[in-house]
Amino acid sequence: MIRVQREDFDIGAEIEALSGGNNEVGAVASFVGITRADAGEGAPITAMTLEHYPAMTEKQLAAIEAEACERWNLTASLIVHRHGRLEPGDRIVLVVTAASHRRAALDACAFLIDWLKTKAPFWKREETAEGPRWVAARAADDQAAERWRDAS
Amino acid sequence: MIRVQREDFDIGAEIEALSGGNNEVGAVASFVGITRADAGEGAPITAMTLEHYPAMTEKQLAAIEAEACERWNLTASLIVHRHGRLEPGDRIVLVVTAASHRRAALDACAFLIDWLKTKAPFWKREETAEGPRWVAARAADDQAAERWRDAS
Amino acid sequence: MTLLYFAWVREQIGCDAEEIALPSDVRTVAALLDWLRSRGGGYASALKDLSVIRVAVNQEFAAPDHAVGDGDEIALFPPVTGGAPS
Amino acid sequence: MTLLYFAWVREQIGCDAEEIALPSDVRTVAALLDWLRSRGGGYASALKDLSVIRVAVNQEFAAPDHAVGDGDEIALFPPVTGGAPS
Repeated sequence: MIRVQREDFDIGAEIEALSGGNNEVGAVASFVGITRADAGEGAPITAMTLEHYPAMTEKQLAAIEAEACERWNLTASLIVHRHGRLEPGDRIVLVVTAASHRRAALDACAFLIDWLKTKAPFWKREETAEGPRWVAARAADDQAAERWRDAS
Repeated sequence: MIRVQREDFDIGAEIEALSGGNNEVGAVASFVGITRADAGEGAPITAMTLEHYPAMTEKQLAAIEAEACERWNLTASLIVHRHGRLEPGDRIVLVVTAASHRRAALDACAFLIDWLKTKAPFWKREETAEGPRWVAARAADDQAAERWRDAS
Repeated sequence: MTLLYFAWVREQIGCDAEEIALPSDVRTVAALLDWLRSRGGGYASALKDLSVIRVAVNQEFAAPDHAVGDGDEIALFPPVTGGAPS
Repeated sequence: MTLLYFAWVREQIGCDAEEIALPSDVRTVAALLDWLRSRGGGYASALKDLSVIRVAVNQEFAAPDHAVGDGDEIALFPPVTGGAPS
């Protein structure tokens, strides 16, 4: 299941909704990304705006999630990604993966986060005391996503 | 922080308590282990009792957590482990790790779960239609924990 | 053809979407970028370094030799920076 | 010395804890296990295969040659099966 939304999310409720009542689920891994004041390269950020391309985001997130579900035989999975203006401490993204066994849940969760970081069509505009700036893509992130290709 | 308790836990509240208000936290990974009816080798289990050695459990969990916090430079971490009688669908264990970056949070969370699985002094007694049985330790679990030694 | 612009490409071009009638000799992504650049102004400045421009045709990433046609939705944007924290 | 038993070791021996006065020639974990086994009954059956017995001295895992003394808390139990799911 994927959702791209402006609103915040409730981690406990999302995990419960995904895993509750399914007796095959033995392991639920989750990841929450949070806006950091020192996320940038220079001056501390006071806010960040995530812009996206809705039609492409939905398509790509659905494809990523389907790939993870098949590869790790997940019982259920969820990606919630926020867009719009976020301040330090605000949640950005939630990934939840449920499986029978812990290794599948943990690996699929790490895979999805690496993928979201590099492949999802989001762009970050940071606000700082020195003015706003668009964040440039980083080569290290592409490498983190690529290692999943090597491992397959 | 570690807690060994009979009571269930609230995942969302635990994550919020651990990561809220700390602007260094950019990544929170968590893992929830859940009792499965088909967890055993034979007949489906109707319930499972986790026995432990409280003094040793506390000592070992504290040592494991301290090792993870140092190795991955975690901002905060939490292990909640239940003991007593659990039925299929009941939560068993929660691990939460918070860090500036996603890789540290994800790796530390996976490390702690592998470690808990093999090294914490818990014993499982399963109840099935064929009667109760004590679960035997599995070599595969020792290997999963050992890979963290190789990687260090 | 619908053109969509995102992030600083949108800011430099000065709009987020426009409908254009494609000249008949513009049949690939590369030719489209050249043609847009020839319009000057914000187009020329946004597209002066194509190494930082990514193109999607109908919501899929497309290479320079990818075909483009009148019914397509074409998006121009910088390399994505994702949402997950580093 | 305090002896603690867990899981099926506890069930077979028939109690979860006992205080014992250690014979003066029992100075290691291995000697303690031999001595307990010599008491017969539940001790002999619980301890007949030492490959599935683990020992902790004062809450730390201890090898067969580890020293034991009167003030120690010694726990006997099967290999741990953990709580996290497989």
